[in-house]
Amino acid sequence: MRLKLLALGLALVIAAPAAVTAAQAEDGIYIPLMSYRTGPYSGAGIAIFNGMHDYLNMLNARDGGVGGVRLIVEECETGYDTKKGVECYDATKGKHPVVSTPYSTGITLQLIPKASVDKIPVLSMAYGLSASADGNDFPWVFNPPATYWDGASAFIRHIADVEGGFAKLKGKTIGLVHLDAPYGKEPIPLLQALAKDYGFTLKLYPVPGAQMQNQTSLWLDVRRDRPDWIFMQGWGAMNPTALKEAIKVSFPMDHFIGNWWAGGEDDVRPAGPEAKGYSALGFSGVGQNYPAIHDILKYVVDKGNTQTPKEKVGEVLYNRGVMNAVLIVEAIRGAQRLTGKKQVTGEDVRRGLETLNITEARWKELGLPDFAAPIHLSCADHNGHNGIYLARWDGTKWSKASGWIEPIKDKVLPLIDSAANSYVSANAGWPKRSEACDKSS
Amino acid sequence: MHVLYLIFVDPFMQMVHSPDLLMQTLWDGLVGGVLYALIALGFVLIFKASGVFNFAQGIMVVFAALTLVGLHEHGVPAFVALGLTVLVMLVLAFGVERLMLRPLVNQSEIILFMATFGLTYFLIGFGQLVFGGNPKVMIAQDLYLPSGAIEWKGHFGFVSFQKIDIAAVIIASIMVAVLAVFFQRTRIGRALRAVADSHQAALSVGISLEQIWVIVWFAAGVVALTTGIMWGARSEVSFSLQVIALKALPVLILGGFTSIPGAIVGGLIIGIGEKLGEFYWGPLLGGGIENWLAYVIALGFLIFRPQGLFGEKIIERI
Amino acid sequence: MREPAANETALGEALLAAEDVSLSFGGVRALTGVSFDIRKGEIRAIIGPNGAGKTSMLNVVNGFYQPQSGRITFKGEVRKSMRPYAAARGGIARTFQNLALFRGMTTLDNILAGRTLKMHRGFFWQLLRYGPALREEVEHRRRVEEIIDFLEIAAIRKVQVGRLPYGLQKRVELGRALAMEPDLLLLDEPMAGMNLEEKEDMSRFIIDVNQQYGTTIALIEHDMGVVMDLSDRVVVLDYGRKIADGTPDEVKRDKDVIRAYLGETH
Amino acid sequence: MLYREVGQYKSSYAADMAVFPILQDRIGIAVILVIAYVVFPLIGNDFLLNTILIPFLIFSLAAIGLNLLTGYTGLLSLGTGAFMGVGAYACLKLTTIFPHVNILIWVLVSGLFSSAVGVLFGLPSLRIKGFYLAVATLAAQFFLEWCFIRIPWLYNYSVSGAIEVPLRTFMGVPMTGPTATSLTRYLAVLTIVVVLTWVASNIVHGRIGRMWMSVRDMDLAAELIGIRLFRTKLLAFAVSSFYCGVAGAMMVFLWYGGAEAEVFAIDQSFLILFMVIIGGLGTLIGSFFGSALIYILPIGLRLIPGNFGVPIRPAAAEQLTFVIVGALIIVFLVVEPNGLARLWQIGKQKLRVWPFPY
Repeated sequence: MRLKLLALGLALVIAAPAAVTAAQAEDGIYIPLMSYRTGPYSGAGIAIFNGMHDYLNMLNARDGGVGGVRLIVEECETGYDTKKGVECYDATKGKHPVVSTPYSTGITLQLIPKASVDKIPVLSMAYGLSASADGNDFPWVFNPPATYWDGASAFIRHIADVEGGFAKLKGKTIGLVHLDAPYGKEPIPLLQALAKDYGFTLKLYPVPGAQMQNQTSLWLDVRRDRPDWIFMQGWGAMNPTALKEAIKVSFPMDHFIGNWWAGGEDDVRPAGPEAKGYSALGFSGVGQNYPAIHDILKYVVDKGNTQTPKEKVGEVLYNRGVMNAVLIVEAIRGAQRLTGKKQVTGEDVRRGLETLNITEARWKELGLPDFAAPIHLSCADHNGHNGIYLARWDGTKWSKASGWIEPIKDKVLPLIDSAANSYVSANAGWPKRSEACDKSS
Repeated sequence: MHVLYLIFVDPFMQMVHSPDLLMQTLWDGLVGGVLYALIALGFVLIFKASGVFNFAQGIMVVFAALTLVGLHEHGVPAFVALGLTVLVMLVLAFGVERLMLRPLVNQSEIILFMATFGLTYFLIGFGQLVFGGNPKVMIAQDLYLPSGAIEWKGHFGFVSFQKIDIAAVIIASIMVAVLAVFFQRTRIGRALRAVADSHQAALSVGISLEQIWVIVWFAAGVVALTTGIMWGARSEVSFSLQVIALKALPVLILGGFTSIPGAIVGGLIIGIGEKLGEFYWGPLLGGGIENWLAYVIALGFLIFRPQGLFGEKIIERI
Repeated sequence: MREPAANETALGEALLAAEDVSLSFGGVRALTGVSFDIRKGEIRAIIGPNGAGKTSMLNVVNGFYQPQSGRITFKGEVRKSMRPYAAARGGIARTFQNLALFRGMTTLDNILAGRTLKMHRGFFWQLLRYGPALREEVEHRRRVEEIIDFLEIAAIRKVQVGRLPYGLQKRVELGRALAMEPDLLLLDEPMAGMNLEEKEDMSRFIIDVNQQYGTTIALIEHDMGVVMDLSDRVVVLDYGRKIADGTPDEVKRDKDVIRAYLGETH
Repeated sequence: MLYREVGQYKSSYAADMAVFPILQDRIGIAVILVIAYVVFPLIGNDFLLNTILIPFLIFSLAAIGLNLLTGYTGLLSLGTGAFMGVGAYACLKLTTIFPHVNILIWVLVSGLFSSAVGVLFGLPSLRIKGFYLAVATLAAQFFLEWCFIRIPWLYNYSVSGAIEVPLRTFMGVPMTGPTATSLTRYLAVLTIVVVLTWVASNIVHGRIGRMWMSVRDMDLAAELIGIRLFRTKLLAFAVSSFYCGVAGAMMVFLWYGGAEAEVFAIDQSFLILFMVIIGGLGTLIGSFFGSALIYILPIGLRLIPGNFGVPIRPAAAEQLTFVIVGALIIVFLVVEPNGLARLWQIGKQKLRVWPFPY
């Protein structure tokens, strides 16, 4: 009995991975989604991957794919765990994916070095390594439409507007509540530089990963220091807890602004109506009022081809997933145009991404008018440093509360440059860019 | 010199200068401590009666809260859901006894400890499978838990007491009192204590170990549910809560594995200690020390008193 | 009754002397002002009713308990108390009333563990298990095999001791103590729970150890017959006090002993 | 009756004390080594090498490290992840400061740093035991994790706050960094694991191993045969942390190629503890079994439904994996509390008398 168990166990262990290598090749463009519908950050993950999944499936249903080729969408569950992410990457690599979307800074960092070797571009939409915006050093990595530094600088520009000019920032205290992890610490160098330039004081309030739901003492610090503004680089369960604590110390909500990963419905809902007035950065539209989203409802949701409940369509993170899918699809279209092939490869899609140009008119064509700021990438600029807007929570839903705010590019770009340089020098032997540059269409 | 000032003088000056912040810190520490104590209480109940170091206590907190909210999401009225959840915890206790403890009887402590790891994994997967993995909002209003705050203003500033925190402290106190009465006054309670003293002795006076195990695991489940509701109402119901549950370990170290008063006092010491430490001394180290401070407090304590606060001095015999 | 003549001349000066030793736990007194000595080459018995403090006395001798007062002279060196490591180093070995074997290890490993103090090859040779370290292992293995032959436990060499019957475990424990090549061997009820045949075997081993290796032995035993047969001198404890000390014959006749001990048990 | 020792006589104690006294075992080991060194590199694709074998070997080494401490010396540790982290960060610093020294040397040396830290956090073992000590190691876990995040010097002030693995070559062949192939990394990992496993086996079969096991089985008796408990425990902490440190350094440099501090979080400690317990406390081979079961099985579970055409959502598969692994842990403990290694022994015993039932 015991032996049979052991034998069974071992057979399972050996047989399973062997079976993978015999992965079936299907006709179509293969897009693996590294999703996380489980684990501590599943709240955000579920919405994002629903959005991506539904948009891509909608194209399959409405247009029969992209350029006549079906999209094969497959999810691989990472649980936001780096180990499983790398495993997913290796497991799907054999099926010739055209792009990888790791959706976790940890996994992105793993994939950046592999991208050029395996010829699969990494599209980390507004997350990952800020320095990878530099296309000369990172030809295979793309992080449009904005980096965290763009986000933080847009926040500063916004408060300067509210306060009445950059000069008014002098003497102000600005707090940064951030997850105590690489992602959370990302805006620090930029804010420090800006603090020096504009004469405000930057106070840091780190939230250790294990303390996400236990922030009481940190908010007491806030109560003691009374910063004028707070910017939150938060994630997952940290956000609702922070909001509740902020309410507790009666920090004014209209002076509390989150970055784009602290602006989902699930982030604010637990805090209840008192969170009214809190705002967060965003770069993709909210709500169902776009033709493309209607198409999703029509072709996918109403047909029951999805896990998304109807009322969740159009939520902030859902729409962000849609936007991510649009970027992928537009890159594929670009690649098809550039190569004349229908069945494109990762290398082609890299070229497609490098020539990505979604104008205002194009957004409209796509059925997403004014959904996001125009995105224009180039060989040198893999990010675009696009406009960001402010969404405000009115107690029940998010709505756009500002026009497009330009990042403070002249502060961000030098930082990107030096960060890219230091990455390259730390990674001795980092390959020089050898990829040719295509003309943008 | 300046460093010494920052360590030994400045924090105390701050305490004197803004007593409102000090009082707020103490209150928040107290509430945090009460919740740690509740988790530790679950550990102690089980350890006392079955000698199992139940690593799954933390996940039981999440699982219970998730079941409650999940049932409510499926349209079950709040109080019915509450009752059903209690029932689920009872089923869980039965399952644990039948499928885990009984086959593992007489195994070494570490094997039982590992088995509770297995239980942890199982509950994480099972909970998400049934109710979905996304974080949920505790149904505080439906359970008539208060929200909002009472602010106590004085000429020195203000102290804010969240109503939910006050409720947490009161409910925790009631819970402890009920448990104490249960242990001291009822027949089952006395049987439980007999088991704690000696399994053989308990067997010889005709107490069924199996029943006792079911009862303590059920009691620990109810404690977990209470903790889950309270903590869930303070932030949200999600699996990241389990890391905080680990904080119960230093609490146990301070209080001893078998002492209910120890769990409470230990919880308060850890809760208040880490808040004071983080608030007044944390900035010196750049903050975020709350993550390990509790463990270091416990460690320092252990070196001087290895048997815990309320544990008896261990005389080793050979 | 053992022939005393052969040993009388061999009995030398005291190997170990305890003077006025008192020990208490919290408020409970385990030993009060106990003095006695163990002479080189003798078999010394410690007897007394349950709870008389016999095991506590052995625990004091090999340093497991530190007495509150009194002093201990071992090999001419006077100290307030012993420490376990110093005792082992000084050549005191020990078996236990309730067995203290390394249950997860084989018989061979248990006895080899007894040779730890005699093995000196350093850490880095141990990593390689080659050259000097291997030669040392082999050499000690040879010594251990002698002990295994002596105790007639060759058949259970590679069995985990936790799975052995009680009598054999007792023997392995004796083997482990012997492997230390002690000057003083403390045996705490070596025959407890044994049947007659096993007791006879064990008695034979004890006498052989004493005579072949010249090891001094102190033993606690309840079986009066065994005690009277084996020992050269007997010390009697009762309620933590010494009530008699002398040859088996003297002790047997002692009024206090009869009242306190023999009278009750017989 | 393929597996039997009858007729194999030993003429010296040295032969009898060999780690594999039976001929068939020696042949078995040789076959495994040939498969590992020749067959896998020939047939292996990236998935097999990079996703299965490299991590399997690294986890096995970490499990051996923890097993030396928990299985052999009886000291429960929940800080394995942090000790692995110490190795990884030490390796990064060493290769940054001395870039010209072979990276594999630094991988091994970084284990020494981990040792030192391990000894430091092993100091409380002087006074405390059992679960209490486990909590002390939790203090190490959380404190070190905090250090990895808070001390920018440790990650070379990189903006991402993560370890970025530079390219290092050995005789012109890239060993680490993006251009190092799975095969080179696999061979490097394999060699280190084989050598260190051999060393671990030497240690546990010799005097030190006996001292550790004595402390584990009955510390008071161990003291009375002249084993200095404190030193022995600290040695166990040192050697164990060395193994964990090397495993951690390999994990980042030869597997991930870059990592955040989160990789060394408490989950990692638990995972390795599972491996040790499921594999079998106090056995080296069990560490390999445990690592295979805990690491590879979930991968298999995730892949099976897709390959057999069973429609199951990946998230549900992931949750099911948790359920199954959790249930498996309990089932294994119920069926064989001494772990897979014990099953292996029973299997060998069966083979010995095969085809007769007894």
